[in-house]
Amino acid sequence: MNEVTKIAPATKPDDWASDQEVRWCPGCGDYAILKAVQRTMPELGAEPHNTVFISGIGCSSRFPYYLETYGFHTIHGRAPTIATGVKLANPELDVWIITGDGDGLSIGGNHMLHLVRRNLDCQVLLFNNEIYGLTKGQYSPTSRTGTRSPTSPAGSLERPVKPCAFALGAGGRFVARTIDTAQKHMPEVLKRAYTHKGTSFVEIYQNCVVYNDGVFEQFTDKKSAATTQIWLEDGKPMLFANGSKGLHLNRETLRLEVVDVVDGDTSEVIVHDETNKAVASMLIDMPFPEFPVALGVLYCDPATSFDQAMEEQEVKVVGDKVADFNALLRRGQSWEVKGER
Amino acid sequence: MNEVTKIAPATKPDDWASDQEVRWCPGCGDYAILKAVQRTMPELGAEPHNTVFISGIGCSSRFPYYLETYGFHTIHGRAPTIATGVKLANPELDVWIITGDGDGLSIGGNHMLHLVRRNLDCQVLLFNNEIYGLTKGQYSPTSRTGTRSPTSPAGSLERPVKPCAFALGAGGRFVARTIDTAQKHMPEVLKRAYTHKGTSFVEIYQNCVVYNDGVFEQFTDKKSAATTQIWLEDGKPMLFANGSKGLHLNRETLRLEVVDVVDGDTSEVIVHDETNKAVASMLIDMPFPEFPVALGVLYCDPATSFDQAMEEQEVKVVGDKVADFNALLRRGQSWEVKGER
Amino acid sequence: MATAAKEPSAGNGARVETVQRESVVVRFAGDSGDGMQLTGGQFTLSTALAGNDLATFPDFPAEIRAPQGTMFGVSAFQIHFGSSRIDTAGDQPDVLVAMNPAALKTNLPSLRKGGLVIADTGEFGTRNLQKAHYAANPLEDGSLAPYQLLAFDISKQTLESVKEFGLGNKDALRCKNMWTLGLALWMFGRKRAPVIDWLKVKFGSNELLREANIAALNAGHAYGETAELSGPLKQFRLEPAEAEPGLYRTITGADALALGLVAGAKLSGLPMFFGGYPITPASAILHALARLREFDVTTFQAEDEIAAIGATIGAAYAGNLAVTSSSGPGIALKSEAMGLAVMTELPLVIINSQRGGPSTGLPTKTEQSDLYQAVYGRNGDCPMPVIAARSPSDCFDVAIEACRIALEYMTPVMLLTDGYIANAAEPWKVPEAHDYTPFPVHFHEDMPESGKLNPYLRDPETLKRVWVKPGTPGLMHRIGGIEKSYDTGNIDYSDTNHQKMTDTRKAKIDGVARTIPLQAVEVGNDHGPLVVVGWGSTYGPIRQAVEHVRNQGHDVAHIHIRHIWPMPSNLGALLKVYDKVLVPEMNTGQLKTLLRDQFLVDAKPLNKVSGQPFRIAEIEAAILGMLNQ
Amino acid sequence: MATAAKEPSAGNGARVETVQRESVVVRFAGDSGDGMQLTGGQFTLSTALAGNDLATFPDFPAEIRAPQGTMFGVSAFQIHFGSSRIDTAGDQPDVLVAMNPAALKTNLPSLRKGGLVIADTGEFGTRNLQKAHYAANPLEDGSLAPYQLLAFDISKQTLESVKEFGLGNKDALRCKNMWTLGLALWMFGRKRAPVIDWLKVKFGSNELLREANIAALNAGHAYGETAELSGPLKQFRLEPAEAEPGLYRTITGADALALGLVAGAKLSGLPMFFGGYPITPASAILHALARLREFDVTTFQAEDEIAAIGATIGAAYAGNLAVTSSSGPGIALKSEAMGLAVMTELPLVIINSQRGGPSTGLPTKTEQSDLYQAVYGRNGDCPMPVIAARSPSDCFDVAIEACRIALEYMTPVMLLTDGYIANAAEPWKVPEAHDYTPFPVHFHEDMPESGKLNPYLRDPETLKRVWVKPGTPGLMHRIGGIEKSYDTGNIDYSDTNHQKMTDTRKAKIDGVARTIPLQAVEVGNDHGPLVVVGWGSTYGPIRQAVEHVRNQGHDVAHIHIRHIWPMPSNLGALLKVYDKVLVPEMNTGQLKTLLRDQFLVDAKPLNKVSGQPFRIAEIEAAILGMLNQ
Ligand SMILES: Cc1ncc(C[n+]2csc(CCOP(=O)(O)OP(=O)(O)O)c2C)c(N)n1
Ligand SMILES: Cc1ncc(C[n+]2csc(CCOP(=O)(O)OP(=O)(O)O)c2C)c(N)n1
Ligand code: SF4
Ligand code: SF4
Ligand SMILES: [Mg+2]
Ligand SMILES: [Mg+2]
Repeated sequence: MNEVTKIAPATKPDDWASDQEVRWCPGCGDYAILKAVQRTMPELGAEPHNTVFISGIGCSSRFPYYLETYGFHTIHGRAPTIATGVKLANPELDVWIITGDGDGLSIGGNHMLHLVRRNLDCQVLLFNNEIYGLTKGQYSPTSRTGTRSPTSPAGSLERPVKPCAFALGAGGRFVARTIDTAQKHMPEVLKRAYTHKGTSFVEIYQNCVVYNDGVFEQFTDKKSAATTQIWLEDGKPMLFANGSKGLHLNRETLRLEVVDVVDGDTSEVIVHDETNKAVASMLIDMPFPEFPVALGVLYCDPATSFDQAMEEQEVKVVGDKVADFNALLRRGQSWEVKGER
Repeated sequence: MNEVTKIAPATKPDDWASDQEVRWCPGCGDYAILKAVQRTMPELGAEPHNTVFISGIGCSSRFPYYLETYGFHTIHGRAPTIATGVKLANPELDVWIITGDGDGLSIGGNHMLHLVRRNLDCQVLLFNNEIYGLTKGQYSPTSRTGTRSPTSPAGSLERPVKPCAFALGAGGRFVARTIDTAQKHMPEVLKRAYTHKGTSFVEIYQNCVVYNDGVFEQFTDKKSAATTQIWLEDGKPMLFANGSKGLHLNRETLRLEVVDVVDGDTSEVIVHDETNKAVASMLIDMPFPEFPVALGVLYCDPATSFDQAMEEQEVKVVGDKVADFNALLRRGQSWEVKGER
Repeated sequence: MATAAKEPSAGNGARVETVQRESVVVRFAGDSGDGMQLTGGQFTLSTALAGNDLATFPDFPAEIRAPQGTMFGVSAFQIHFGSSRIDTAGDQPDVLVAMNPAALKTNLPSLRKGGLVIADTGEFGTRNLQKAHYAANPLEDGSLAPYQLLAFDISKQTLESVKEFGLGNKDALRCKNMWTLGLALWMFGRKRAPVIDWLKVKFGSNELLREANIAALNAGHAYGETAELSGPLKQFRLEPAEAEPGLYRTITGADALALGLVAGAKLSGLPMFFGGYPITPASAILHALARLREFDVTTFQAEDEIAAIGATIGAAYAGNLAVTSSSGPGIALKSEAMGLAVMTELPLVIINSQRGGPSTGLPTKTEQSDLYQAVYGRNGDCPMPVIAARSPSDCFDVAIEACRIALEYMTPVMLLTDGYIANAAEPWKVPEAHDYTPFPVHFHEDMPESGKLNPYLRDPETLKRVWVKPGTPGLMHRIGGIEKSYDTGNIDYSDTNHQKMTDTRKAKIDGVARTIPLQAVEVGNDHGPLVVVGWGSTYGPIRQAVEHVRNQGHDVAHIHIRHIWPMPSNLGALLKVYDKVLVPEMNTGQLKTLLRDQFLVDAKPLNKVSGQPFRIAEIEAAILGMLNQ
Repeated sequence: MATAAKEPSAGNGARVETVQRESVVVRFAGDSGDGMQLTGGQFTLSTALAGNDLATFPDFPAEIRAPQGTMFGVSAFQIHFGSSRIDTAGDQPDVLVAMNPAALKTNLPSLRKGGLVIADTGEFGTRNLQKAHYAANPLEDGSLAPYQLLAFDISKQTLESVKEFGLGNKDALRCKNMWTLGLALWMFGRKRAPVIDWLKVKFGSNELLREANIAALNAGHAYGETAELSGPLKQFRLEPAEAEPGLYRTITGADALALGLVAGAKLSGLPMFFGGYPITPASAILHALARLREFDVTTFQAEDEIAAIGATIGAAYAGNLAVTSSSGPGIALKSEAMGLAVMTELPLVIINSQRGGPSTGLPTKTEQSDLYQAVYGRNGDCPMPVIAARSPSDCFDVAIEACRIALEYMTPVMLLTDGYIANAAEPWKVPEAHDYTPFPVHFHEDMPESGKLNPYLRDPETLKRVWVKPGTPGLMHRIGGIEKSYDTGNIDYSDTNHQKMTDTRKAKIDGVARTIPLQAVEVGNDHGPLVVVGWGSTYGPIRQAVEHVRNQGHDVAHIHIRHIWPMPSNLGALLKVYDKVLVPEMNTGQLKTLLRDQFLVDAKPLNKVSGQPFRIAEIEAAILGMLNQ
């Protein structure tokens, strides 16, 4: 559905800002994401009145109120279900789902699984701050083991779920990862997500200044970014640290390793193939800080979207059948009771 | 928790059969699974009174009624949640979860995700018949695209979820696959699942003779099994077709290929490393019939189980604190109102 | 056929008598595999074609296909038909067809003393007798003395009748149900042609099975015709029932509901979106609609009930006539989302096909115990209209009414039906689309002067809010489950606003009473010593019971409530003029609570919670008991 | 302090007057970041230590930390204290401390005419005035004429008081709340020592902040002491309130509930399993229990509310005292699983901390609108006891009672509290464990003669079924949500059995009425022209209102119901002897429905659904209005 129009954008970022006061905590990473989205929408050639933002419940899920589009702030964890109904009822609409690590992966995990599996044509932006913000800081399914919070005073015990790994396991066809402060990269990722037909799953590392400040610092910190982040590009060797390091697949152990790139020789470095799911799962599973954090489009292998398949089947099934309602009522064996009885 | 006792089994298969009439359709694959479980329990050295089978709703979920153990036939999709409470309340119990493709992956997908992520020490047997049996044959999340059923008269549109891929994406530490009729292999898989500490996720292909008869025939058929199935063994090269074929990883494309094994030379064939997640996901994703169906223990990489972590933290936190209730009531600042006022 | 003469239990040349009857109840019972539901269905059709009024009650096991010969594997189909008005499937069968011992064992208790048992001796071997926990063969030990018995080897008869086709024994025996149907058709003087037509369609290209089944049908019929039986085998003659002229068909509640929803969509001019998740006994509606795409119906099988209602809420938001359907446990799961629909004031039809509860309960049995849940089962002050269907054909009209209310008031509406209605069939005078007044929908598209749309802009009459479809230029707005300002639609936690919105939500739903019909009295006077008040599928037995006691000279009335919430505006006044109010329900007294709360009338409950419909006699007894107090 | 003399608004040498008061209402209001909740909390403690009775009402925004100076970011804390019995946080503040324009704007409406406003002029700059939508500065434009105004630069005062510590401006200003608290302590003649102790603990090693805050506190106090202010600044003197001798502490409802549950576990001798999922305002209970592991408490944060109740059902099955907790939307999600607990007859305590609804509603506001859901919100006939807490400290006793009923009857029990009770604090006479009778649990372990355990083996008295822990040798059995045989516990769909089990489930819960106290009359006579019937957190305002009208000579009584379902056996008879029944509720009339249905009394509703507690005056007016009808 979504092609990025090449022509000059018809809207300006301000056209995408609603008149509502933004109510996030000062310094919250959500502001940066809001800014990036408002900046990107015009470049996508999207139209406010044909755009619907659907969210669940959480700080992140307040997002739709601040956009001058159609918006539905639904209930906790259920945004994917409402989005499914909206898109099936009107495939012409651009549907965006805004969710958090709790909304999308705790209470909403099942709907996320089936949304991704069905490959409904929409964009999912999952704001991962590894915490329940709105309810005042309890640990979430993405919180690292040992996270201390009101509900885990001695540290959380569970191992966190990796949103992108989950999306892959669910059969996702587009999986990407970015950072709230990556104002240069995020728009690129958003564009890819928008143009991808099907469910585009985008995890955004988002800093909660109040309850989880700095959890991502180690790799989001701009100073060390070169060595702590690896931005993937399809068809390009997996290089980072300004090309001085790369990712290599050990042919014996069949596992990734970091190798030094000596005077530009990247022969040992694997090339990013967006359609290789197994490698994508390796990239997602890379432990930090032994490995850099993989960012950008990790996996993209388009397939028919649910709404498109539905439309196509509709055409096929209905064909030139005429919808004769009175005939329908009379289907099957019936009998006449004569007047003169 | 679970070590398989080497000593002569203290129970016989019959000790594990309840007095209830089995009510599945004649010829249902569930009978075979029931038989295999009843045959295996004695060999595990398990005790009926320390064993709890917990299920959701579905034909498969009737399973607990037929076992002479503690059993809880709960509600649709929620077995993992009840199991979590049972195990945390009494870690001494052997907890088994019986579920179906609808119960465990449609309505119950979120609980399955979190059960597996938390790595609760239990065994999950997911009876996958790619259909909703009990409700009379609607397609399920594992049904292949195009499946015709009462709710998909023109064929289902969604791409199926692969239970094992889902379990891996959820962070599962033990993922295995077997077949209802594999009476030789299934007990082996069940033993591995039982001895694995943590959530052991076992998918069992199960034939629904009434609503989905023969969906697995192509690869379950004993006659062609040698070429259509590959049973994996840790540390062994991935061979099938009686050793005449094997799986090879193309170092260029980084994808699997089937290679012929010429006079026993398996150098090109990769060796199964149960701890290699990425390879496991490749095995799960292998398309049939181009590739054989991977069976046995596909992935096993133990980690602390949720219940164990809980117990350990408990000890650490409580330490030698004394539980003085009256002191608890008086915590914080308080004041005395004197009698003589 | 020659074979008939050889039939052992036949004999001494007496001619079969024919008896005139006003109504008869027949029950077919056999193994899940014996095809009793098909037999019943076809017998129903032939009965309808013969012009009798009728009501049916399919009663099948929870198990998909239980092991052969077991008691829990017995499947039964009961039909009550006659030359006068028929409202129920009948308290007690006059004729019981028992295809095996288990069927006899489980169904005999309901048979009228003196009733006729037709049994297939071929199935009464030791093995089957054991499975039915019979020590001795009941066909021989005289234990059936209180009844008339016609026992002979139907299996053998069937095998011989299809011998020529050389079917395997298993397939050949599968024709037993057609043989039996043939005999039944003969007993009631029915034509075989329509059944034969149906068999031709059913087996289509499979000539062998088609011809074999037809042969069996004919053989069964001929058996009655020619076998000169002494004793119990009678032929019954029933006059056709009086009926309004017109075109008729038989219909089940599930099918009528599906058609009614399509009608609702047609009358509103909207496409329909139906989101469901399979559950007994609600699935049939989803199945029926999945085949009606050409009527602009989209069906969506969701991952669970929450997703099902979530998707319908989304579809409603996008401008469709949105419908979701389940039964008790699934409705419970939807309750949080219903609150969202109430809060965002989106139109939605929520269907509950009630079954035995609580929890998983008795999935294949019928009950009315979800009324509390429908009216009160949500968090917060969360008013929602609730209406209930009384019979299979009534489902059609009730579905249309549910769509009308949802769209005219921008509100979710709960439609209650139950397992009995869903599966039961009755004759239905097929309406025409133009018999119903359309209720076209207007989507809001005009630009507000302010330039800012208030999504809670209301119709001063109905208080319904505007419905703005996403995609409408210039009217972008945000809605959600958090309380919103009455004046702007923005988030508003202020006390005055919450009070105002709460009052408005209540006033809007209370106002629905202005567009629903006043409550009528079904039977009897609009005042008197006793009124029996019912709702839903108790309609039949209540009506019959009331008519019986009226025929005995008692001034008793019957009021049947379709609009459970809000209630008709005249209902309170109406009830107060009766001395006593009796409320029979298949629950522990739920409508009773509403009546007492709303009207402070001393409504007395009559409760039956057994998974089985009321018998006329049970209600009759309660009425007489109450009159004599 | 020298500074005081320089203080502009200080002056003409008049000595500050001291007034005697029986009770005073003070409201602290400021930015979310101003620490008003801490100020209020400490002021509450000093008030308690001074021997006054009190009630508090923290009123904070939904936003975590809204942008500075905004109106929706205002956080307030109200305390009502006095020398006589205090039941509510007070209708109207006598003193309003407004730390910025937004705080003044949003809180002024509730201030008593003639009340005192203390405002920090330092925050009334243009920027902040705009954020509060003030055209002109209210401190200067005379718009506060109807009130007494004390406006001076608290910010400046604070900065000077902590100058010596060389804090950054931001940190220095953070001490404002302590400066203000110091002034407040002086106004009411309170000791600073306990607050200083608390500051020492709070800032511990951080000497700088600790000393700065103490200095600010002292400065504020000294300001009152020394500043010779004309006009409004008064010192209030309140006598200590009468109180039973004993040890007291202040406690919030959430903490009292947590402690009550621990007590319940102790009295039953069972370990506690608490499964929850965060939700406002229920989370506080989970937070409190998560820190009490040494009391054999296991807390589990589940993935959602369904998993939370699922896990507690599992823990109950395994032999724990199982508790789950949520608020409206989460309780809605639990309703299907509640049915399973009812069907399997497992003990469970389900806590609902009610908030404004429907749907997401007003998460941080209080309401009583989940009573319908508690009593009726499940599929099938699904009876469950429901009890409600009336005040913060009452939560302790109610929690114990909920545990007792759950265990003595093997049933889930719903405990209703609300957002007001959860956050409000009041003095509590600390009990001793031995003040309560234990209710030890007996797990069934004896082998049945038959060799087959019937899990539905019942106590003939209470009808509770046996509780058999998995792990018990020889008693292996299966339970589930499908209807089971009364006699064997095996699956049983038969009509007679379902009727019997339905009747038994109902009889068991009805029977709970035999072990609960008879309904007492709180205030007034056990008969008369009018009784006001309430439940839950309306206790305070109802009681006060009734006492007010009684003081005016009206014979009005107050009945407050703890046991919502089943109700005390004498309640019906009790209500019938009053001429009129008034039922104030923070919903649209839910208890009213129960009373009318159960007792056919003409209970008249008084409903307030604004997210705010009732004011005494509102109920008083309604009583007088009803008396004059
Ligand atoms: C049914 C239901 N359960 C629980 C809640 C309480 N709740 C609101 S938001 C939230 C979690 C938010 O976490 P996340 O999705 O990560 O969003 P964030 O605030 O971190 O952006 C919870 C538990 C709710 N509103 N509804
Ligand atoms: C809440 C709820 N929703 C729906 C159902 C109806 N239902 C029972 S079993 C089932 C699906 C069973 O499929 P599966 O889990 O694959 O089990 P199978 O019968 O195939 O073994 C459904 C939808 C139910 N019992 N409860
Ligand atoms: S709590 Fe955290 S996530 Fe929520 S608004 Fe504040 S900073 Fe952002
Ligand atoms: S329906 Fe299918 S799965 Fe269910 S019992 Fe019958 S054969 Fe087995
Ligand atoms: Mg979060
Ligand atoms: Mg299945």
